[in-house]
Amino acid sequence: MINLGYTIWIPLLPFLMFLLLGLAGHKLKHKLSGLLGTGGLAIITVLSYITAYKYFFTSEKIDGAYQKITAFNITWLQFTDKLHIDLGVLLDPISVMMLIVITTVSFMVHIYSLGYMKGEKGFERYFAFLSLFSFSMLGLVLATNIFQMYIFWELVGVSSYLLIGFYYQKPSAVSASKKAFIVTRFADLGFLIGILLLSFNTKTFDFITLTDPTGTAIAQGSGIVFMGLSVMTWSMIFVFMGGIGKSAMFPFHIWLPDAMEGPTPVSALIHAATMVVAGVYLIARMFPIYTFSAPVALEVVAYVGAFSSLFAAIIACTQTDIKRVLAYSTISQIGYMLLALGVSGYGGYEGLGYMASMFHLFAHAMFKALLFLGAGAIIHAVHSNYMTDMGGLRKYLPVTHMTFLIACLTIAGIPPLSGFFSKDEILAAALHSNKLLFAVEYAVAGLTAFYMFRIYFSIFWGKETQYHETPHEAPPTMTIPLIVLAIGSALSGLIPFNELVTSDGKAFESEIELLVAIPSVLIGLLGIGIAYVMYRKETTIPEKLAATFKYSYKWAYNKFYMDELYLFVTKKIIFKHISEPVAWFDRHIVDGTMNAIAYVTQSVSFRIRGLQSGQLQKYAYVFFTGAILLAILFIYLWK
Amino acid sequence: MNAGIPIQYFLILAAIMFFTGIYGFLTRRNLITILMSVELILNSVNINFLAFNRYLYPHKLDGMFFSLFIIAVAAAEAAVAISIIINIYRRFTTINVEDVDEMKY
Amino acid sequence: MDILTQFVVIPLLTITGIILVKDTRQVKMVSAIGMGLQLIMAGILLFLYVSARRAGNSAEMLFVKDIVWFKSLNIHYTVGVDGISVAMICLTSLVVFAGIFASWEVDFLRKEFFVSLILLATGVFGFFISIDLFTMFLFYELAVIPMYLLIGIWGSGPKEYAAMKLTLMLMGASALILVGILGIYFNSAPAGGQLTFNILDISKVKIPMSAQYLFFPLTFVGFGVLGALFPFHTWSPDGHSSAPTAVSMLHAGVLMKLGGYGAFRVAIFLMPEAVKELSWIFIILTSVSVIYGAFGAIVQKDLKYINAYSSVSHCGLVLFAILMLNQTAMTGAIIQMISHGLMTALFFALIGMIYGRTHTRMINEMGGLMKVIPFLSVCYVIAGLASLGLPGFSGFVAEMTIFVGAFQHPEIFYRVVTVIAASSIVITAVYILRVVAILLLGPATNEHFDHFTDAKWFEKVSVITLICFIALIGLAPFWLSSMIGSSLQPIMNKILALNPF
Amino acid sequence: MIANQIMFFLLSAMIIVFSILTVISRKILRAAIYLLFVLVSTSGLYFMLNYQFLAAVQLTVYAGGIVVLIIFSILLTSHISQRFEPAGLKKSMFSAIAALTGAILSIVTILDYKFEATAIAAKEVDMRLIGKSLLSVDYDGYVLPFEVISVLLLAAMVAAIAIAKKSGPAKTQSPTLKQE
Repeated sequence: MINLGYTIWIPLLPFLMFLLLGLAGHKLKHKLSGLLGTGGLAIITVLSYITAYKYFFTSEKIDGAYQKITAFNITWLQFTDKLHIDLGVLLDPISVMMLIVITTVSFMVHIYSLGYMKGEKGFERYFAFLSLFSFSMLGLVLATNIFQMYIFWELVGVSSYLLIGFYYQKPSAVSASKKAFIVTRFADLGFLIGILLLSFNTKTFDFITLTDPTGTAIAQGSGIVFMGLSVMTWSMIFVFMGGIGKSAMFPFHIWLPDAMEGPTPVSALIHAATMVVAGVYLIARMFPIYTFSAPVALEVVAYVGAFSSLFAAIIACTQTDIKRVLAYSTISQIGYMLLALGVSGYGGYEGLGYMASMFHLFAHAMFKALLFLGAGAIIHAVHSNYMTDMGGLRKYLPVTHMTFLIACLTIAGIPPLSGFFSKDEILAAALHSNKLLFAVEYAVAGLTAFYMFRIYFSIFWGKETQYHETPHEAPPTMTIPLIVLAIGSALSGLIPFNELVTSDGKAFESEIELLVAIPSVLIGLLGIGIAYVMYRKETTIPEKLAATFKYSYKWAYNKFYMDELYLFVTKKIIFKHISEPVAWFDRHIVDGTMNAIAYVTQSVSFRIRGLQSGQLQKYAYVFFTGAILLAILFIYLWK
Repeated sequence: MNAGIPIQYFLILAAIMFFTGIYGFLTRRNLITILMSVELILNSVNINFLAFNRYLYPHKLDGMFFSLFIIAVAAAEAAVAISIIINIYRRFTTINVEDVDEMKY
Repeated sequence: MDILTQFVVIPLLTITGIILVKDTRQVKMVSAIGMGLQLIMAGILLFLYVSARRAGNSAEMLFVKDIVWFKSLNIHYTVGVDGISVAMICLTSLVVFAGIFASWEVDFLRKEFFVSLILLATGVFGFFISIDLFTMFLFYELAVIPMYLLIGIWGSGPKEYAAMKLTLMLMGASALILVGILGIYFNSAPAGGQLTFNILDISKVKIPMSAQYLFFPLTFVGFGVLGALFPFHTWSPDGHSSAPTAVSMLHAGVLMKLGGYGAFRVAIFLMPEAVKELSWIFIILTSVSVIYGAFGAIVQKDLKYINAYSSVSHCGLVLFAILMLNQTAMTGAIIQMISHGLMTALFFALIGMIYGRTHTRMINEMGGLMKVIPFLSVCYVIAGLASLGLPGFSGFVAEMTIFVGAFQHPEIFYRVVTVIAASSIVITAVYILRVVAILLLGPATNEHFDHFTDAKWFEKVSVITLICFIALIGLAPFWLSSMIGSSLQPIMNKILALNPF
Repeated sequence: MIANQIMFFLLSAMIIVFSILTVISRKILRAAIYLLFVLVSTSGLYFMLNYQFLAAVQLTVYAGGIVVLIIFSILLTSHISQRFEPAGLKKSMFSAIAALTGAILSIVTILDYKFEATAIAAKEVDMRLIGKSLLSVDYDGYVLPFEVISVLLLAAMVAAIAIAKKSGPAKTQSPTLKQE
């Protein structure tokens, strides 16, 4: 057994860094605090790579399968004998993979931020929050039990809240952060209910016990049926609700586009590469339960994923804010991952979807972070988020241009870049299980290529825009991460995921299915071609098209009015029709009752106080007649 | 001395005197006249005490002593009451009982 | 003198000291020293308690001291503590300590203010150490009465109205409690023998069911009023909004806990059979409290109202959990009491400090305070995050313990209600973030605010003390929950004997 | 009809008549004089009951002390010539009804009750006995009430002085005067 106890430092180090920067940050020099944060990340990145190496290449396999290793575990809070929250480190293929993803992207984002955030007020606060986020996200992926996951799930939520609202004097950022937190919080309620149901049925939180395909936890609880579905299915659907929220799937996707109010590196790290895939990770983590005890819930996962990916892709085609386009693209790609999980089986080639999903997660983290960071560099150069303000930037920003192009090609699924492999495997998995979803995914692949190249052409080609000040290439702290990530997204397709990250830990054979791959590449090229025609030069085709499909364009442009729907629900229903009546009820009915009691007492006392007139003779009269009446009563009547 | 006079005579007399005092107490407005009514009431009680003592328990002196103490208390009471009345008069320039109603509500 | 009695004696000595000093400036020093000493004593008590338990002392109550003071009714001055009381004492001394510093700038009738404040604290300490029902009730009254003066004299807004309302409602409640206590007393020896007020003795007998049916609701509602049980919570918004800072802190932080603690110690502990039968009524009421309080908080405009409703919600959760008759949920309830006590004290301290600068508590008249007074604002955000149950702070530990515990209930009704109560975490997030967004974030709206100074040293002492302990419980809850859990053994044994599930 | 009966009826008539006059007279000084007559007649009744000492006390304390006190206070507070407003009709009606009811009730009760005359020989009440009883601590002793009454008298004396004294804190308080 290899010693992996040091892995506890991987999440702890950023936490210490957070405390240091959070408590003493304002006393440090800006540069120093930035370097401290980045340095901490560098250390844990190295640690993660060492861990990955150790885990994948030196740890012993049993029966050809990677084992789940609990490298560290302490009981944090004891509920009952069986139920307790532990904090620990669980290493298995997906958590190690996530370690690589998170530390790499986070490290790149840290370096990038050194340049991007230079001179911003609250520089040290920014790095403190980034460290907090890294800590939470690492704690989430390394969780040994579902409750630890929930804890860090909340913590990533709050660090996302803090980072979205980083520019706290900007009202839009404030409301976006609020929205993000509350929407995900609502989803987390589902997660919590799911955990409660699960704990009631299986009496354990522990992942290893829960996900053991032959264990008792899966066998228990699947028997009880409620409203046509087993309780296990219900609990898994509730757990997935948490995933929907965090991964911004329909119908909880509305927070993600708004979250782009945060600094761009944050969007790259949290809202593209790491936190938003937590939902996918959650399903992958609980996968055995889904496939064995709650197949219906898994179907739900697949359909939610598929629908969201199509829905978001359509919206992405109409947006003009490049960060929003990327945000919808993220939703779409996460939909892909969920779909892949949803159609997957367990073990061997059946588990192709699982593997593909993780593969895509990995690749997506790289290229989407790259896209966001590229977008950040562009925004940094032109001080605008809108495509309409850009054009012809390829001359000014050569490095950004090249890396952005690589990323676009990757996401469009052009071989031999990584997106091609992962997408191809997802499509293959879908083909084997559900033709409808497969068809949807083809359409989404085309749309993806289209909208990505739409923004690519609009930004770097298109019309020659006049700028107030000539845009210039970003400093090396920003371009180096771009180049590293570009290499990563180009080459990560070569990683043999089918041997490393599989549903049951065992390697299996998978190869490119040409029947799936060739049409998908063609569709991607078709999308690029259309985008080329429409946006390579300044043309009027987009306007014409928009005019032709006026209503559908308008709906898509307004994101199918989901925001308005939510506003209606929150402002009109919750605020106007629940809270205000409650407050009114409380003040006027409940409190009114209390006041009424007081009022009645008071008015009665006002009435009867007239008896205390201060007139001595009246008192005497009453006293005297009373005495006489009593005398009569006792002498004559009380016989 | 009291031969031929039944005890009831004394008691009836005391009762009449008592209720006359009560009537005065209830109708008079002047505090001093109210005080006088009180004296009437006290006197009627004294008569009762003495009558009971004389007719029913002639071998004891309790009734007499009670009367004696009542007279003493009446004297004290009159002194205090009159000093209060004078004080009231000083403050309110009236000793009409209906105007002295500060102690209400 | 035994250690527990010192918790009553030290405040009384402090009061004497306050009365004796001539210079009013020394008053707060004396108070701070006295309450600091109290805090140290609480620490010593905690240490002694833990080491006694480590040493294997498994008595139900430790440091028991018994003095008869009214023989014919068998009323004793009996003190003793278990883990729960120790935790509550520590909470109280913390909050009082912080409260002293939060009222550092009280100028009007300063001496009288601190005397009343510490008198109130005396009552609370006495309440938590008593295990004789009558003495407990006596201290309860002692805690409630100074509140009237504190709000009525040093309050703001419609203070007389609020003080009167609060005191009348709490007095009404104490009438119910008194009837309940006497009822228990007269049924404390169903097999004949000496009647007793001693909780430990009463807990060993089974009070006849007919009496339990009558007196359980009486005591539970009586203490529930203090714990802001719907629909008897309306003193809370008015009272809190009118009370001066330290009083709000003490009231929400400690006095409301008297309700939960009393309901647990008297109503639940002595009459578990009736709880089993009648709990569904109160479960409904308390879950209404939880949701209703949270919804009520959403649209409020006054900061103190928001926290008052939030307290209704959180304290509802306490009462909700103790009714579950389940060790985990009850542990959660106690932790929630402590956690809410610290959080809400922190909230009210901060609100008082903000009010001291802006002279308004209406959130729509403020904005962008983060830029002006960053320290206080960051603390407010921390308090808010703690209140909405963020992991790493005490609120999360408490709420999760309650929810997990309550959800283990075998009957589906209780589990459904638990889910409903759990949904309050979302609503809590809504109102907390609403306040944070309007009050602290966004552009600075009022140029008059620009010259504000950030927290002074005494304000920092007050706030940091509370935050440290909130975070401490949040980060390392294990020792607290195990201390409380082991103290719940007696009642759990009683309940399990009643109905094993 | 024997002499003492005549005497009794005479005294009774005086008491009743002057009592009534006391409470209905509209001139206050006259009322006081009527009261004096009542008190004197009452002492006559005491003589008839053979309590000479008490009769003497009655004369000195009441007639000599209290009535004089009353007259002085009348002189301090009222005009002699002032005539009272007669009591309101309603008030006097109700008071009269109450008083009459009470009187009738008492008289009926007195007449109903059979008083049993005792055969025990009367005790001779002489000054020596009274003095001894007053200071005795025996079964028939009255030393305790005697002491109490003496304390009371002292207290009353102090109180009367204290209350009637002109200055004092009562003046300095903000007067809620009803000055017409």
